[in-house]
Amino acid sequence: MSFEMFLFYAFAFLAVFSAVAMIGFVRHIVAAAMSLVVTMVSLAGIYVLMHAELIAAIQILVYAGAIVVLFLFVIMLLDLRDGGLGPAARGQNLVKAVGVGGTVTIGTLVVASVSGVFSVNPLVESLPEGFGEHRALGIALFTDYALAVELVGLVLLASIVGAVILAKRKID
Amino acid sequence: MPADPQWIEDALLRWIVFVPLGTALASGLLLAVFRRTLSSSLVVWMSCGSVFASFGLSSLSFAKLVGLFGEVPVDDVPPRVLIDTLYTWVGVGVGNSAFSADLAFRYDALSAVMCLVVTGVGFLIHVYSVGYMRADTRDDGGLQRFFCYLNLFIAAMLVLVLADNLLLMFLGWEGVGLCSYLLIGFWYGDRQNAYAGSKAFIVNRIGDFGFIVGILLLFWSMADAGQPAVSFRAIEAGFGSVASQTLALPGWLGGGEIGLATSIGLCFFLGAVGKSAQLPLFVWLPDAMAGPTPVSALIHAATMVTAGVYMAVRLSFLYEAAPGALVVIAWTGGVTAVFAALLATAQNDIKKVLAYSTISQLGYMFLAVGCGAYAIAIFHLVTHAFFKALLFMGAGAVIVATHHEQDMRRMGGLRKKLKLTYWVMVAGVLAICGFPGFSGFFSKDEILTSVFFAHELPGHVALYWMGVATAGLTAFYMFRLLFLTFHGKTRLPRGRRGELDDPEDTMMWPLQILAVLAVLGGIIGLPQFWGDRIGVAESNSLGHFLASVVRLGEPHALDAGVVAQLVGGVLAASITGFGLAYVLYISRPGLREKLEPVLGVPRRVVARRFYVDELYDAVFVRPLVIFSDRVLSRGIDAGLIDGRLVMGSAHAVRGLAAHVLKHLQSGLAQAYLLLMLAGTVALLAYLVT
Amino acid sequence: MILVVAKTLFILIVVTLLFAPLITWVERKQSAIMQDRIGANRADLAGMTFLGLLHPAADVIKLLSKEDLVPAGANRFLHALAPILSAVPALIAFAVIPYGATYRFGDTTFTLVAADIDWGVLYLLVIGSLATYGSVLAGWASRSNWSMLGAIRATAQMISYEVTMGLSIVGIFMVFGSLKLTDMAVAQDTTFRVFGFLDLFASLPAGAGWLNAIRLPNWGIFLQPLAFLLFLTCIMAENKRPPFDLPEADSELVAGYFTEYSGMRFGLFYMAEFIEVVVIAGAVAALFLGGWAVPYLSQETITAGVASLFGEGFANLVCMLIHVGCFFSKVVFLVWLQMLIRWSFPRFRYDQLMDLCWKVILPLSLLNIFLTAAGMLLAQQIAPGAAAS
Amino acid sequence: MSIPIEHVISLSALLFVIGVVGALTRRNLIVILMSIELMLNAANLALVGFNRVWSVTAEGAARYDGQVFALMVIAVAAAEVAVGLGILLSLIRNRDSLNVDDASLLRW
Repeated sequence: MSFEMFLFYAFAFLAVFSAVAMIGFVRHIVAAAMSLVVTMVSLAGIYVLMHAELIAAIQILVYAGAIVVLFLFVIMLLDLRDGGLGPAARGQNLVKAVGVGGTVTIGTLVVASVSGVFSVNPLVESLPEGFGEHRALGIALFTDYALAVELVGLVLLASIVGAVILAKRKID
Repeated sequence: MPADPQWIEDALLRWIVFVPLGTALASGLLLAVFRRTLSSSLVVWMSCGSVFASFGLSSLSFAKLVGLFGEVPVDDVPPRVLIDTLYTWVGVGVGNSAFSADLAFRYDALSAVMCLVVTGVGFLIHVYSVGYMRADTRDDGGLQRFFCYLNLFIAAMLVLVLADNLLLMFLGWEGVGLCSYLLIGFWYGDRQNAYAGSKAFIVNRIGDFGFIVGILLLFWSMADAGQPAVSFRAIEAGFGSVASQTLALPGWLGGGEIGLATSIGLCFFLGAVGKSAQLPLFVWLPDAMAGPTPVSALIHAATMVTAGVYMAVRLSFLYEAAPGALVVIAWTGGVTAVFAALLATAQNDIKKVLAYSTISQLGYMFLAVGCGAYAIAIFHLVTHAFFKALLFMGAGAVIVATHHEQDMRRMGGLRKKLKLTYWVMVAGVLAICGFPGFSGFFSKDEILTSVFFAHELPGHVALYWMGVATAGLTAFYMFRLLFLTFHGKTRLPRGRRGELDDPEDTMMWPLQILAVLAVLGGIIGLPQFWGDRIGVAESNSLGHFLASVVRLGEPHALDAGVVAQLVGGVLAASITGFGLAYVLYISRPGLREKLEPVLGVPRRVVARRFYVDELYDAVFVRPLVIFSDRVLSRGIDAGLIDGRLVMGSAHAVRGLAAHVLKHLQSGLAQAYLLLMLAGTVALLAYLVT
Repeated sequence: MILVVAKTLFILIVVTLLFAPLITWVERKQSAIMQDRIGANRADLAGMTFLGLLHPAADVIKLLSKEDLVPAGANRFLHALAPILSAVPALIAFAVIPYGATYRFGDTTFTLVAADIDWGVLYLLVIGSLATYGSVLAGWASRSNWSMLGAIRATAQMISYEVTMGLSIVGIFMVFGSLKLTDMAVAQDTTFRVFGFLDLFASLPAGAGWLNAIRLPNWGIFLQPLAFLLFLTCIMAENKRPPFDLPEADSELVAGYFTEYSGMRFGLFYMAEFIEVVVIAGAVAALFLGGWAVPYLSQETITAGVASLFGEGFANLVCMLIHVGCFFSKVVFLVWLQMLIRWSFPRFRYDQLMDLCWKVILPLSLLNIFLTAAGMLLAQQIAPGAAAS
Repeated sequence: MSIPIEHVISLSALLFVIGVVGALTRRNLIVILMSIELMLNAANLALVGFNRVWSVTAEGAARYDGQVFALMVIAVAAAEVAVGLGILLSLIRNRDSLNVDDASLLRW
């Protein structure tokens, strides 16, 4: 096992572990949020392994640095002293059902990977110079995907307006 | 036909139309969009000024047309046509099938005459309207609206007469119809007025239907012959190739074939019948008197109703190829003339008398068209515009002076009070009755002469005598009107007898100008015969002028005997009519009561307009209303569409929602999430397999 | 590998062991001077105060020897984690800041930066965003109202200023065309003609050629003066130092989010703050003040000049020393500047703080981006290849 | 030696399923939002992974469809959190509860 593979499995383990912790067994919602951060940072590590450095940076900057902090801010604003997780999950059958569903999904994937669906296009070992770096990705963003960027800007603007209106105590 | 005309581009033409249109739009948009009104004096100045400017521009163009600006005299060059192409209005197709219609104005002799009449008489009526609307006691506040409509009408009428192609002409045609509708129902607060407006519009639609069919038929046959065109120039050039074609008549019309030109001509004539209130579509015009009197003068006497005549003359080349259509036109005109004159004798409303008189005179014009005497039709159109506008406005002056009394039975003896009005009315009456030397004398005389000599027309003798009878009837009802209104003792209600006087100057001076025109207007078309008698070298100048557009008939071989016979006949009829009126209404009023039992039934029939309205009501209106109400509205709309389709589908959806779908709507976000997931899985499964 | 470790260690030692304690001393002395008192003169060793230099040492001893209290009901794990989460970002942030150029000694070449990554500026922002967690968790885990209020304030303040901080330096990326800090430093090692922009409009008239001789270092502060002001404000607010110290406002919240900390955990927060002061100074120096660059003396000039006398290897060494010295003197200046600001301005009110961020800095940053873009576009249109000003 | 794409996708699927389970079983609105974030992350991972597979065009030029898509997802996630937390705040304000089942007024 190469160092790269080792790192991947380490990050993958961390990500899955903390994801399960988040929905499963932490007792406090802040801990859940921190678990989510660990997942995000692990994923960022995997992105770096996959030569997507800009995505990794933005993953941390946006997810860990802004989104989860926003969660924490709201949690603290609401002052959820008692752990904030509310009544225990209802409908254990649902858990089982979805658990079965998940297993089936993964099983399918495993079968698919064994059957070679994913090896249609083998991994390219020699990547172009500067693959995944900000410059190349930036050029792609502002040439081929300029419209998408504009649209995402519009979505963000709409969400800002929506959030402001929702958060206002009284609409005047 | 004269030689090919010389086409001259002239960008000035568009402003003839645009100046009044702009004024109308300016105040109209302000009114409609911003609910603001300009001050009334500003509106008055703007609208009168714009029409006057339009008149000035028309005169200028006229001067250019006849070459007054130091150019080569008109005799030495082919006749000129000014043309102003704004842009390509409609452009479709490529190659052989390409067809385009320009938004273009054309100013030839015919347009020039119409244009000058419309803007000139229109300007006088505008000025008159200022006084009339000011004296109007109805507190409507609609002065701005009124002048907006009036200007819009002028613009639409100018589009009609200046149009270079059928489509644009149709635009103007519909535009004047719209303005007519708006102005008839101007005092829409009164239900009857609004109803009259609708009636005018609907009856006109019948005619417009014919017009549209005519346009399509013409275009279709021309396109079939490989010459798709709508401009008059192109139609005239290419019509010869299709003129001889025939159309198969459908079986229920007895089969057989009808000439294409005839059928097209009849379709167009149907439009003219509607617009010019000929039999059988005349019923709207008497009701149109519900509008303000200046409107009656401008639209329903002087200009719009003559659009049918104008159109027929404009398409004279088409009618030349369709003698069958000309027969129909002539007979329609003749019958209408005598019929309407008959009806006019029994009317008591001063404006309705004039309305029927208008119908009758329009009948004369169509009679002239039917004889192929197009220039004479236009000549009568012009003189009629002068004296009928004069008469209407005089009647309006009377109405204003008597505080909106329109029933002649309650007038009388106004001669002493309304001196000026009386004299201008006398001028108008003499002109319409064809008093020798007055304008009507020449034009009517020319028409009857043409009919007399129209040997190719079946029954032209009968038509001639109908014309003579109409002249007699005209003299009768016009003098009846004059006597009932101005002579005898006053029959006004006591309360209104007080300060009776001529209306204000702004109303009177247009009347005086028109009186002069009514008296002297005949000069422009002075017939050759009379010209020779009084030593005028080049008489019938209007005819010569129009010769560039329409065919002038061969000069009739007139000698003094024939003329004496013709003139004598008309004069005798007129004098008979005058005498009858004098006897019945001045010298022996008592005779009327005695005649009452004798003439009871015919008189009542005439007074009720031969029950034409009732007939239409029973034959067309009521069955249609009943059918619409019972079958279409209650049965199909309310029952089938509303009840079954609309409400039924709504009920079905509601039932489905209430009993089935609502269980999906649990209000629990996670249930929705689960459904979404299931849907996604299903979609994925479908995509994978 | 060894080089990397050496460079890292060098930075860590210089920053943590040299600068941070020194700054506490400087701060005390400077505040004392500014407040017209003596200050930092009590700790003595056999009567000798060494200008108060013994105070940092005394502080360290005190912190190490104090009892480490954890409030009742606090989340012990997070309580212990928070100071570490606070200090680590501050420590690792310096990794991308170059404190020297690239030098060649015989066959080995090395660059004086711990990690020369391609997206260095982004790295700084990433680290800045992660630094939030220390304050947030500290406030949360302490189970104290003061801490909680401080943490809430810290969260909102840091998220807000992160956004504007990122936007305020976009102009710098645009001008230098890179996110890499070493590239930027090299680019700043040159000069530009102050009146060069005149070329865009017309050629200089004869006799005005002396204008071309007026040159300025190609530093961010000269190219992007507005960005400099905005960035300095934002990054200081991000560090929660006065006058932006709302989260720890001692007159309102005792000590804000670290009220419930004592001993070495408190010391970590304290140290993190001072390290951040140095990091800020380093980042601002690298972005705006030319990093290691000596004004008007480019690396080639120095190397060539010294090499002509003493040989190339020695020249590189001298050059390296000069550069490192230059960089750290800039850092010291900026640290001093931050001190000056800290003791000169009164604390903001919270609404003023937010207003400043969203209503002043954000629009100005956007304006700066727009103006920079317009200027660069103009320069490209008129004189392709000319440097933007 | 690169990471096999099968493993990346499996990890992505696993994380996604964990997110689904969280979103379906927890009643706390904040946790549900976090689970949704987790699902988005899982999708991002798959996108970046596939981008690694199809990283060059036939001509040998780099292509970034997956990474760009991932960036868009990140941006949309930020928007979603802003609105989601706004909704959460107003839910607290109106219902004094973070339990999604308490916000079930909108039903038949």
